[in-house]
Amino acid sequence: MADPLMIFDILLALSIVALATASLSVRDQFTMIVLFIIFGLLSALAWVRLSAPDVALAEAAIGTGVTGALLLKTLHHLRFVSGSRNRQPMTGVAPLPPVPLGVTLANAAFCGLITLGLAAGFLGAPAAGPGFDMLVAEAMPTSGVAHPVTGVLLNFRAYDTLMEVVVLLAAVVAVWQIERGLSEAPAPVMGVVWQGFARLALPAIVVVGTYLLWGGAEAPGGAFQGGAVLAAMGLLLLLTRAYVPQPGHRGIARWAFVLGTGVFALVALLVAGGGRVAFEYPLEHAKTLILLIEGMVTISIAVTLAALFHGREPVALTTGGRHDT
Amino acid sequence: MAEVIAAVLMTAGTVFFIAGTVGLLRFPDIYCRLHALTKADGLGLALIALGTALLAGSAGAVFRIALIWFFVAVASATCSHLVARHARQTGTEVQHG
Amino acid sequence: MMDAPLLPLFILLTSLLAAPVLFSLPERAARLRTGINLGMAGLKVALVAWLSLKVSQGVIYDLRFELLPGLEFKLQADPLAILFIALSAVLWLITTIYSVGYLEHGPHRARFFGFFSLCVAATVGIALSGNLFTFLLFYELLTLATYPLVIHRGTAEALRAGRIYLIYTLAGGLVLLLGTLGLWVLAGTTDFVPGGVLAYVVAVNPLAAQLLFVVLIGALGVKAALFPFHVWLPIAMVAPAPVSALLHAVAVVKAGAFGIMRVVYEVFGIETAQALGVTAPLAVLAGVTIIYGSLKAITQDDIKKRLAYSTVSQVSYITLGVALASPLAAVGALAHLIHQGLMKITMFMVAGNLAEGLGVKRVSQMDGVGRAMPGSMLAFTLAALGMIGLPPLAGFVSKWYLAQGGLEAGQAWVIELLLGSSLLNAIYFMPMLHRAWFRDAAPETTGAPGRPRIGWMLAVPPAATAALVLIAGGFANAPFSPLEWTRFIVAIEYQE
Amino acid sequence: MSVDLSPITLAIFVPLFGAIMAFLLPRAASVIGLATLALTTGAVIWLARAVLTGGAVVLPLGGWGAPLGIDLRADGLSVAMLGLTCAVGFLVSVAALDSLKGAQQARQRQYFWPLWLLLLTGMNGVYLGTDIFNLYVMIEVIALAAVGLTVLSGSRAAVQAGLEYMYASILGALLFLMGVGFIYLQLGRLDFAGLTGAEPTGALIAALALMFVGLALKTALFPLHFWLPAAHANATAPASALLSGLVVKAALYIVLRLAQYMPFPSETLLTLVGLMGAGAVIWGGIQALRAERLKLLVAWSTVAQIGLIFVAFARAGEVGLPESWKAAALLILAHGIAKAAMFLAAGRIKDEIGHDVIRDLDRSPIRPTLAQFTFALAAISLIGLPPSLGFIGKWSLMEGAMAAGYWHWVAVTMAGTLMSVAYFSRVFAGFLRFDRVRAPVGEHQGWALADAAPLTLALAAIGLGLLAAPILGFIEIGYPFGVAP
Amino acid sequence: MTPDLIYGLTGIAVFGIGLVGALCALDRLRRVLALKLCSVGAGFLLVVGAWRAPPGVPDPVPHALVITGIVVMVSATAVALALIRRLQTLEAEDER
Repeated sequence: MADPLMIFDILLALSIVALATASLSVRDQFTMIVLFIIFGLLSALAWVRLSAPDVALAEAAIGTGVTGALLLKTLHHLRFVSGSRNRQPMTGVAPLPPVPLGVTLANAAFCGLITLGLAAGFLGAPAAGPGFDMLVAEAMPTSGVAHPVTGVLLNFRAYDTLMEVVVLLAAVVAVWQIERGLSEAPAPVMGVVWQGFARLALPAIVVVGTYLLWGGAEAPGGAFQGGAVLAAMGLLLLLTRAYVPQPGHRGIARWAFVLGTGVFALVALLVAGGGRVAFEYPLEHAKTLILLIEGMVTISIAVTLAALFHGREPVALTTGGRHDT
Repeated sequence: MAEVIAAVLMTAGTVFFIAGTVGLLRFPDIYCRLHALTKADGLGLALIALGTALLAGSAGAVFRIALIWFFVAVASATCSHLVARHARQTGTEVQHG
Repeated sequence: MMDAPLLPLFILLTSLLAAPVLFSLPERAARLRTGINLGMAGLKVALVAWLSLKVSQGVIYDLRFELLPGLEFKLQADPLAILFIALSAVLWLITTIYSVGYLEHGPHRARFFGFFSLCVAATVGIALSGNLFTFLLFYELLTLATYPLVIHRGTAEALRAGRIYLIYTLAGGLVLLLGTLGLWVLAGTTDFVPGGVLAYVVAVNPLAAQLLFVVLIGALGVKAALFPFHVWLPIAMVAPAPVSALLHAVAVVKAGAFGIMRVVYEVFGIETAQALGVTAPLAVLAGVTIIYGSLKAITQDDIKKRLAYSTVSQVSYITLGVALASPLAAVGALAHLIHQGLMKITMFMVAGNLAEGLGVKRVSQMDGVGRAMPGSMLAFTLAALGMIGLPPLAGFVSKWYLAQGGLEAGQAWVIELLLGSSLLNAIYFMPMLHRAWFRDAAPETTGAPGRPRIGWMLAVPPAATAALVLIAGGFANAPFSPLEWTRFIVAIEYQE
Repeated sequence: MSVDLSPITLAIFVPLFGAIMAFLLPRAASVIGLATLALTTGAVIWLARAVLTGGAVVLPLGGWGAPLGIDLRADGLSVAMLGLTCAVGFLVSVAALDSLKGAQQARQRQYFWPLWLLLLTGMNGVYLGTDIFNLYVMIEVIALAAVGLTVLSGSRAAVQAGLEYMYASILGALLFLMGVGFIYLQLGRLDFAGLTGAEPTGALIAALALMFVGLALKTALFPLHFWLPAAHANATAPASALLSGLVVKAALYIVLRLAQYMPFPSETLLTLVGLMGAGAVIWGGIQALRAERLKLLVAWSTVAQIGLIFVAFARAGEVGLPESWKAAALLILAHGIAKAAMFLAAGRIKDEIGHDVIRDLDRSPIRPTLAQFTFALAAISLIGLPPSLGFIGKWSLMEGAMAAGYWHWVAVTMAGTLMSVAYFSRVFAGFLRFDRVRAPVGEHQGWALADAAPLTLALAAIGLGLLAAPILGFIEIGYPFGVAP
Repeated sequence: MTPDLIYGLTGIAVFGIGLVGALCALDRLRRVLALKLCSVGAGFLLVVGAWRAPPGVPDPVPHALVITGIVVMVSATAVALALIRRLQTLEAEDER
């Protein structure tokens, strides 16, 4: 009975739930974000336990790493804006109209009911569900790659993946259009030790990112994980002020954003013909094409994630002002 | 033989981790906590890495483990430095008592 | 060109296509606008004449276009339709002339004449509808086209009246939609067929049929100003005089009355309706409306309001004639559709002339106006006497047949009702005539004698319609007179 | 290497490449945008011809075929939705050319086109998709682009509304994703065809409920409509037209499809859907009656109309569902066209008069006659007066309800119609009243390019009612899904 | 008590917690975070669905879906956070 792994699972599950609750109920927003990051890493661990290393990598790098960085950046911005002008250093945002406790409780009870219903539904579902296992196993030899998850992402369901890159593109277009004008909070000054660390880490990150991308064909990893790691490099560059986006860089940034989407879509369209449909790579070129797509998508993901972190479009600050339409 | 040594090293590492965690929970202020964490966990990590390296099958794996150890050590040192620096700049008091 | 199956469509298009052209004309292109208006109106009269000739020769016009599976847009030209479009075509021509004169310098003329055309198009469509569904389409179009006319002056009062008008008529339209749907679901068709389409339903589910009757008549009763749905009519009097004239004589009120005819004769069928026991209550309701409208008319001082209540009363003659379920009464009802139109349009145009020429808007101001505007008041007098039912004027003919029909149906109370109503008509019209001709004029209404106070475009139309009142009564038995045509229709509806 | 292009892929990829080009070349964005719209419309027409002659078209992307791969499928309904999107989108784009032409709007213009073309990519993807996870990704594409369009003006009210919209959109999408998870747990596949004939187990009901609630949130079905009025009222006119006319339809369409492949397990649930719709009709009507600004009124009318579409959906209960979806589809088409026209017209009126406070519309000496006329025509279709497409939709709704004896839905429809008359007549009164104007009234102001597009849309909303029979015939092509080979 | 059961319920619990947060949270940042929790919960469900008892190999398709979901979510989060930053800036300007 006392299977140590099971005890580990239960403890992990309990800490995940506890951290989720804690991060939502803790008062201080900084603590909230830190708790969330821990939550994310533990979730990734749980997914490793469920034999999903790719997902765990993606969650750790993107779901937790990039999201955490975005949240922290926003918190910094909020505290800067409200701290310097509104004298509300700790809340960070203007208080919303208070919700009556009764409503909150009713909502919570409602959500609780939904959750119970979902749990009931989950328990009623088939234990070892049917799936795509057989289909994937049959199709893998003709997919051009050896790692099943990469096969699904870039071949079987490549259309999904293309649209996912489109979502990223839409996000960066939307973010550039939303944030404008006024200067943001200045990056915090972090000192010499940090600069040294960054200098040391940068080349290592490039190696790791490329490795993840390259290894993705046979082993866990791939464009998204690699792109996220490379994006971390961008974050470091931005945070150390080693790179400051200039208005003149917008053109090249645009090209970098659309590179992955454009190449992916073009390849998908151009392989059609001779009895093949869109996304149907010729078998002999499949591996090459997939690697090409992955490479371009990785670049786009890295640049896009870094741009999402940076936020506003780099425009000359003289055009600042709220009515800068 | 290698397994036994690895097990001993990893157990020792875990003990250091536990010690560091106890320190994190028990020490009065942020500076003391950082002290406990960086010292104890750094050693704990080194021991565990060593233990895993003994069990690793290939030289490549050992190299990677060493790399991981190196970067985690550097990153955690940098992080601790940043936390302490931030605490000092925002004026967090040292607790005496 | 001798055989033109699309003739009804052309008649519809003469005014439907005129509308967008008129809308897009600039405000100052008055001559062009008048030319188009009169040209189209004249063309329509000619086409209608041709159509009626064809129909009297037995040609059948039937145009269909499928809108939804089984549900058709259908135009048909039967004698009943001819009766109504003939009325609308002739009166459109006359009213157009009058409107051009009336609005000579007013604002928004492009809009006015555009909607005016649309309104006539809707009336023609109502007349030509071959099924209740098509009828519904044009019925709603009529509402939409008349709303801007009612609020044409753009004042707060006009807008209030417009809102009441819109709410009443659109609610009525909605109920009519419900009724049409009900008919579609119950009978599987909405076609107008002499003898009706509901005989089977009545046999199987009389309650549903009765309900349907109530819904349909209620919906149509709103436009026909049947008590208690008449409220909007006097309020809508804020509209310019030609609009009121058109609303009362041809378009809105008559559309309701015409719809009641179609429903009773060709949806239910007169025999089925009688068997269902719904005609007697309708007759009683019509009787109540007749008396109520007349009583209210007596108490009104505003000329147009008095005329409006008079319309409430007079239009119910038509309903009464339909509901009495006797061929003779039907002849009376159909003839009254025409005769009332002629008489009422005359009176409204004269009322407009009084307001334009003398600033007279109230009955109490009418002293001596006969001497100031003898031509107009003569026309008014003819129409009023006709309304009262003086032989040989048009009103007498229809009342005569109604009374005969009442006897034929064994409903003697109808005679008393008609006598009473005529008495009431006299009570509210006679003082107007008396003041106009036999009282001395108030100082502000007498001006320099001899100089015409209004242009010919205002003076001629009422004179023409008054002449028609005289002719329709005096030559009632001539071929192609309304009465003769009416007999032709009744023969079809009663399937004799 | 010869490239063999299918109109299905083109309908998705042309707007995608257009978006990329418009983003790369901001100066030429308008030209690229219009050209893209024209090309996409061409692709849709090509596709429509293919569907007309050969029935439903299926394209297994990557050659794998469902369930492993993803199929794109075009049948009558999806092509009708594509046609709606492209036609309305094209005309809105033409109007946008004019309304975004000022130097003040340089920045708006630069971002409008890429966002709108991405939105188009997402919507076309939804209408052609047959894989529920793919639909999740597509609705996220739509959501991000739509939020970007909502906040295009950059005003505080717009950003506030956009944030609320974003929360609602993300939550809706996540509920949908959770539903996808449950469907995978139960069935092990994610294509529509796999759903047909599935047993209604607990997990499947949970999935259905989650997906429905998520989509209801996205399409703003009462009581989950809270985000819509502010978002649609504060966006710039072309964006409002796209959001209200087209975007909410994508989620509605998915509901239609889900109901088609996975029949509702119970009459009760369908009644619940109808009741939510009825609530929307009533509440949207009340709020529209109370709205102080023109665009807010129009936005609330969208809430009411969405409700009506769900009433149409529930009009004849479980048994009537195989027919009811057609009434809903007709109403979707009618609302899409008319609402786009109305928002564009409202935007024109606001531009010309300088404000859109309903009470003070009649104080203005400026009367943008054509825009007002367009607004009135669009209102005719939205109220459901003949012979508009809205009328035909309402007719089929009431006909089905009446034939099935569901009188309460007839009553709701009639109440909604009356309320729409009441709230639109508030606006007409503002257009047609003249005695509060001090200065001489100027009419026929501004025969702008921006007037032509909404007028065309409004006339189409009315005129298409006459073509209802062929439209109905067209959307039935290739239905139902499960039967097609 | 197999891992799929444990973590499946964990996922549903996390989803529920996120749902409460999304509906009740008072500050904007927390609502974004709550939504992110919901997405992790949904990810758990799919990963659990892909899991096969030890000798078996997990189904790769849901893994790919979750990776897609994670990327989509980070995009949505970035946009929501940009809106929050922008809104805060505008509010601060209004109050100034």
